[in-house]
Amino acid sequence: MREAIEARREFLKKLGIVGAGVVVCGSLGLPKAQASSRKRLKDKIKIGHIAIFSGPFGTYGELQKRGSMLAAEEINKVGGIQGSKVEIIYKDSRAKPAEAVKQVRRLVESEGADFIIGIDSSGVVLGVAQVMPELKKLLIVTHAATHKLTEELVYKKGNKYAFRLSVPTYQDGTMAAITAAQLPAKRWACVHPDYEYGYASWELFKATLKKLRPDVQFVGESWAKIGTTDFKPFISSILDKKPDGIHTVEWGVDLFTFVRQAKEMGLFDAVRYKDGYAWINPMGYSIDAMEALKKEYPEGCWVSGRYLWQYPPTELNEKFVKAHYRRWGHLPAYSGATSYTAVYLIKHLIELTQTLDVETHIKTLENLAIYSPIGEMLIRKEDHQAIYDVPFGQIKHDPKFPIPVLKNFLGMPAYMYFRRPPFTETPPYTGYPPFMSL
Amino acid sequence: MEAIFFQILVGLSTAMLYWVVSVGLTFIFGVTRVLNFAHGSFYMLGAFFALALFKWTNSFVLSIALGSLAVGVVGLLCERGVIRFTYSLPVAFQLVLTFGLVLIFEDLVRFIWGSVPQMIRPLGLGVVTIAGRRFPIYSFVIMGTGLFLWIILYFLLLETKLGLMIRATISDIELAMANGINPHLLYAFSFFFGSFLAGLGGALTLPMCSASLGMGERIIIYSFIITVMGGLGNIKGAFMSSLIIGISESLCAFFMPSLTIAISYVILALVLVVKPEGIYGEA
Amino acid sequence: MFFRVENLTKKFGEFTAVNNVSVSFEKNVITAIIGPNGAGKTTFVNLCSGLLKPTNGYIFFNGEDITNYKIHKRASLGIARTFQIVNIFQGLSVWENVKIPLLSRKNTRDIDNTITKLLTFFKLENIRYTTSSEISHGDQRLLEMCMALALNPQLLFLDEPLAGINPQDRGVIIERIVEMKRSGITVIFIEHDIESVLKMADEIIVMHKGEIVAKGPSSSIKENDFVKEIYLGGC
Amino acid sequence: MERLSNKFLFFVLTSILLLTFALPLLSGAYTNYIIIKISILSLYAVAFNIMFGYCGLLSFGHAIFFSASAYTLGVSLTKLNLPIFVALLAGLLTSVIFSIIVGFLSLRHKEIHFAMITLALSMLFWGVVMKWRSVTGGEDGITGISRSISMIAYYYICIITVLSCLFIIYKIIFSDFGLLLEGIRENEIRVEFSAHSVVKLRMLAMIISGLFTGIAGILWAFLDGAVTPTIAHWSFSAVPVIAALIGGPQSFVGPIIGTIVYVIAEDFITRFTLYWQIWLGIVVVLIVLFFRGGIVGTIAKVVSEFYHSKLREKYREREN
Repeated sequence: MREAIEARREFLKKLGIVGAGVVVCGSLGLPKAQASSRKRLKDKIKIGHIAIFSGPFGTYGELQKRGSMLAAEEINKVGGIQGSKVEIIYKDSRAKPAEAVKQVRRLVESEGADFIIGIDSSGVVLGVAQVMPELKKLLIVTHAATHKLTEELVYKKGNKYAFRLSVPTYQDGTMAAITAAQLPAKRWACVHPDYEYGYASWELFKATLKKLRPDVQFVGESWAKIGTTDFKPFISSILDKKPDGIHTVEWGVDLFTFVRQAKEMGLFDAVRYKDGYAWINPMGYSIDAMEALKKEYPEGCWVSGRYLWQYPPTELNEKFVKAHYRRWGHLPAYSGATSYTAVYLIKHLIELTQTLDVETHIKTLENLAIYSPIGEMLIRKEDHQAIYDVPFGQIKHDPKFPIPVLKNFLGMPAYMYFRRPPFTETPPYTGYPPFMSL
Repeated sequence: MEAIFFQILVGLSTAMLYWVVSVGLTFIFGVTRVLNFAHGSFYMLGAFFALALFKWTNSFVLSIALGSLAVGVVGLLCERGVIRFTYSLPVAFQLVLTFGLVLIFEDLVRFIWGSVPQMIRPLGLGVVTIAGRRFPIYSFVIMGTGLFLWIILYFLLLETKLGLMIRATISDIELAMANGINPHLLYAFSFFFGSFLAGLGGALTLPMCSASLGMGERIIIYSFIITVMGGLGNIKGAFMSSLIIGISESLCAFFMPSLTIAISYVILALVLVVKPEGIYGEA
Repeated sequence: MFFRVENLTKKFGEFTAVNNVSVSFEKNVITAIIGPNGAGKTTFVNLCSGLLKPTNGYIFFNGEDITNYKIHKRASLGIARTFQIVNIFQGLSVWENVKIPLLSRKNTRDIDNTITKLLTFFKLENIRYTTSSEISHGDQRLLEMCMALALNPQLLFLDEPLAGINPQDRGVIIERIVEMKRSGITVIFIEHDIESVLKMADEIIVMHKGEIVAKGPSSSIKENDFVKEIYLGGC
Repeated sequence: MERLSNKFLFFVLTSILLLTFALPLLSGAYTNYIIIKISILSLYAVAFNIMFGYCGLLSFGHAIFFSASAYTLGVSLTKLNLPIFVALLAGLLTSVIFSIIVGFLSLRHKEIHFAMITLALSMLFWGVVMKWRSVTGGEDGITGISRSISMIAYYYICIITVLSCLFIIYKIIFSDFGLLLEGIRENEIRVEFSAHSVVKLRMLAMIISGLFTGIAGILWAFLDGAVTPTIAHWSFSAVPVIAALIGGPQSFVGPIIGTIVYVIAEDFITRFTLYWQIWLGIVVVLIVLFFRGGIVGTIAKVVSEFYHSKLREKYREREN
């Protein structure tokens, strides 16, 4: 185990990135005795967890809660963080920036939270990240994907208090396009939710795909507002453009509706090729969608997430998935895994630095390599983005599992497809395509 | 050309669903003069009730029927329990009161069914090919329900004694009372029937999409738009404006996909600025 | 010509309430409009004061065509009116009721004095701070007239100023109306009580089925056969 | 009675005022933040109530004026880099312009029609905000509006601005203009026959209402340093409606009380549970049912009844 981490660190060093340290996030952490021998910093370490708990996307709060609560329970079972119990306070952001900011202020200023984690949507994360310097606490984002957070707020404007453990829209746009480039489809169309996340993903997708495959065409766009219950008008207008590939970043309850209606109206059949469907749905492998749709999601579609429970095939991940399943009766969702990692990251951060001083924490986190259930990550210094890769895979219905699984993983090292400072060039970078052998 | 025809057909099925839900709101407003904000919650309840019943009975028709009737009863209880005490207050108070009900129902559903959206397995009615494109047969079921409702309402309002009572109440409540109509009975019935329709709409969507939290908030805005556009309390108007909204959204998705989000508001604003009492005027 | 209407017509769907009426009114004359129920008297006043838009015809005031003027424009020209059913600000005090029309004057410097004067004129000064819904019906009638007068009108329409007033209180109102004429206001009023009409009016117009069937000084109208038949017959 | 309640009210207000000014010295940062929020929303609710409580027009479009000024400020500061005073003026001007436009389109109509037209226009505005991404930033909104002073300083700025605005609104409402508005609410036709143009008066009221709503919007934009489309959404138009109805639209302090009650109830509930909706819903339902006509109206009624019954008792004693 140790060796693996060291090897990874060597590898990162070769890239020219000097890691300040390596921490292991997960139940394989430092031995108990070593931890409790150190001094207690505080009676209770309080972590404020902000997510959407009400309304149509209330699921996402629930999924995150499973992760962070599991981590807190595991940590508390072995004596907490150097003897201090971890307490997680959950707050509902209602997907409204102003409400989330209010909750963050309350968590920090009134309820004594030491860290803030969570946050689901891009508008909310931009609003919250902005007040963190004033509050002088760390924000660890575990779901919101907007690259504006890391590229603009952190890198360009120098907001040092926000970090992100989940993949940004590079997964939804760039990696999606890299996957798309491997498929025979040439006429791509999109069905996206009508807001920033949809636009950003589609723009990245188009730019990357055009670079890799100058022969493709983008034939149609469809923008369905969040909460659409009837996708038929959008599907039929897209069908009319005769696409042979579909890129969609629909998620949550809209995805369920969309897949069901697309199947009925033959959108999948339109994008069929010999080995599956030219159907790229970056957030398709979300546990809620898989549990709801099950076999309705056609086999052979290309989907991904911000983490997949099957990947990486490490001992740490396996332990996490099993623990999660035991505790909740569900497989872990991507935002659950990132929240789990975030809580462990906080534990190790405190143990590593022996302080609650936020400036020290920031310095330590920058260029920190993390070994977690999600995989090996490096927190990039410039933009505070955790760099890790998540592959795409094809849906496969396997009776052994309660939900569909993924096959034929297609992945690439994250440093090749994550945009790099100063964020002007379109990935993928050098040496395309060195796919990872999985 | 074929594409446009198909788009209109698709819009029709959307419109009929809007119609089923918003006619309930229109009906309640016509009789009681209450703008029921909780109407969307009843729509959501319809979906969740039908979902629960479907798991239990495994019969879609039965679960729709029982589910929407149960929603009707919930509507009745709300009216008898809470809303009737506010008939004497201005419309705005009823809006706020029913907004309170919306909050309560949202959390009750979250408490009982959890926040994960749920689906039932598709009915598997299949598709027909129209104009070279596939069209789900289930959409015809919705259209049929809508048209059937239109006929039933016409029959109900024009031919039955109850219809006469309703029309009398809509046109002049005091005169109706003087003629021995018990308005409270009628108010209770209108809430039962209106909520039943909302529940029916919610249950009908189940094979197409999912039962989820917040689905009421999305439909209530459409119901308001349609009810207001057609003329408050005007059932014919609700039918027409459902068609206008449904079809124009569908066409907008074809011609200007990125403006679909705003098209219904544009239409509503235009209609109201020109004709504030709605297309057919207030009932 | 002070106030004149030409071919004034108002139709409500099929029903013609006022049919092609042309009539003129002299300055400083009290004119009564009489006629059976549904004769179109109130509709006529509503048309003149701007509450309704005529289907056809013209209205002239001091030589100016005011047919398309809004209510407030007519009111500021000096056309005031009262209603059959008392129409005042029920929730406001008597003082505030009178203040509102006064605020439309260009010069609002001496407003409190003017209110006091007006209230004294109508003998309402003792209840000036009472909420107007709480004062007697007769006082409400007086208040409404007071509000009309506050506009400093040249032309005043009174729609059944005596309706619902018991006989002993009528004297006060009649007295005030006659006094208004003396201060140079032209009064046109609708009234059913023929005795009071004869007491006040200089001229009488008789309306029937939307048309003017007779017009003339009160003494001569009494002798008109048609009038006797359709209206005064009972007396 | 009137005198007594006035004196009492004066006493209460002064002590609240003193407490508000002393508060940053006594309490935590979060309390200050909530008070700023309450004060901004109070101004919003009172400005809204110029239309609702005094003109009798239920507007569901005040989010337009609120967000118009906030967005204009945001755009002028972050994208055009204008000086702050120009940005402030531009923000207020936009609010006024929008209140004229909305007024022009809606003021001919009354009651529920007015409510619905303003709702439609408000959603139209929201659609523009969502779609005009190059300027408004779409769903993400505009971030990075720098306040460049500390929270405590901002606290005082907010409190002073809001109080002076409230004072001005109070003066307007209890002026002759306010009397005319009240007259319109009571009896529109009579106002017309009193030679006032109702439409013109309403337009003036709309502009005043829009202007003060705009001020609230600007204060809001600076508070979190961000403007997002949620403040243009119709549900944000409903915020002052709820506040006014809970507190009592017929009185000046009603919307303020309503805001305080709603914000504090919400804050209290979300402190303990993620199931905040059901509790808040119950609170709202109970208030509507048991404080018919709003908290202030009901309390005033109860107090005056109590007072009258005391008087009656006294008379009875004397008679005995």
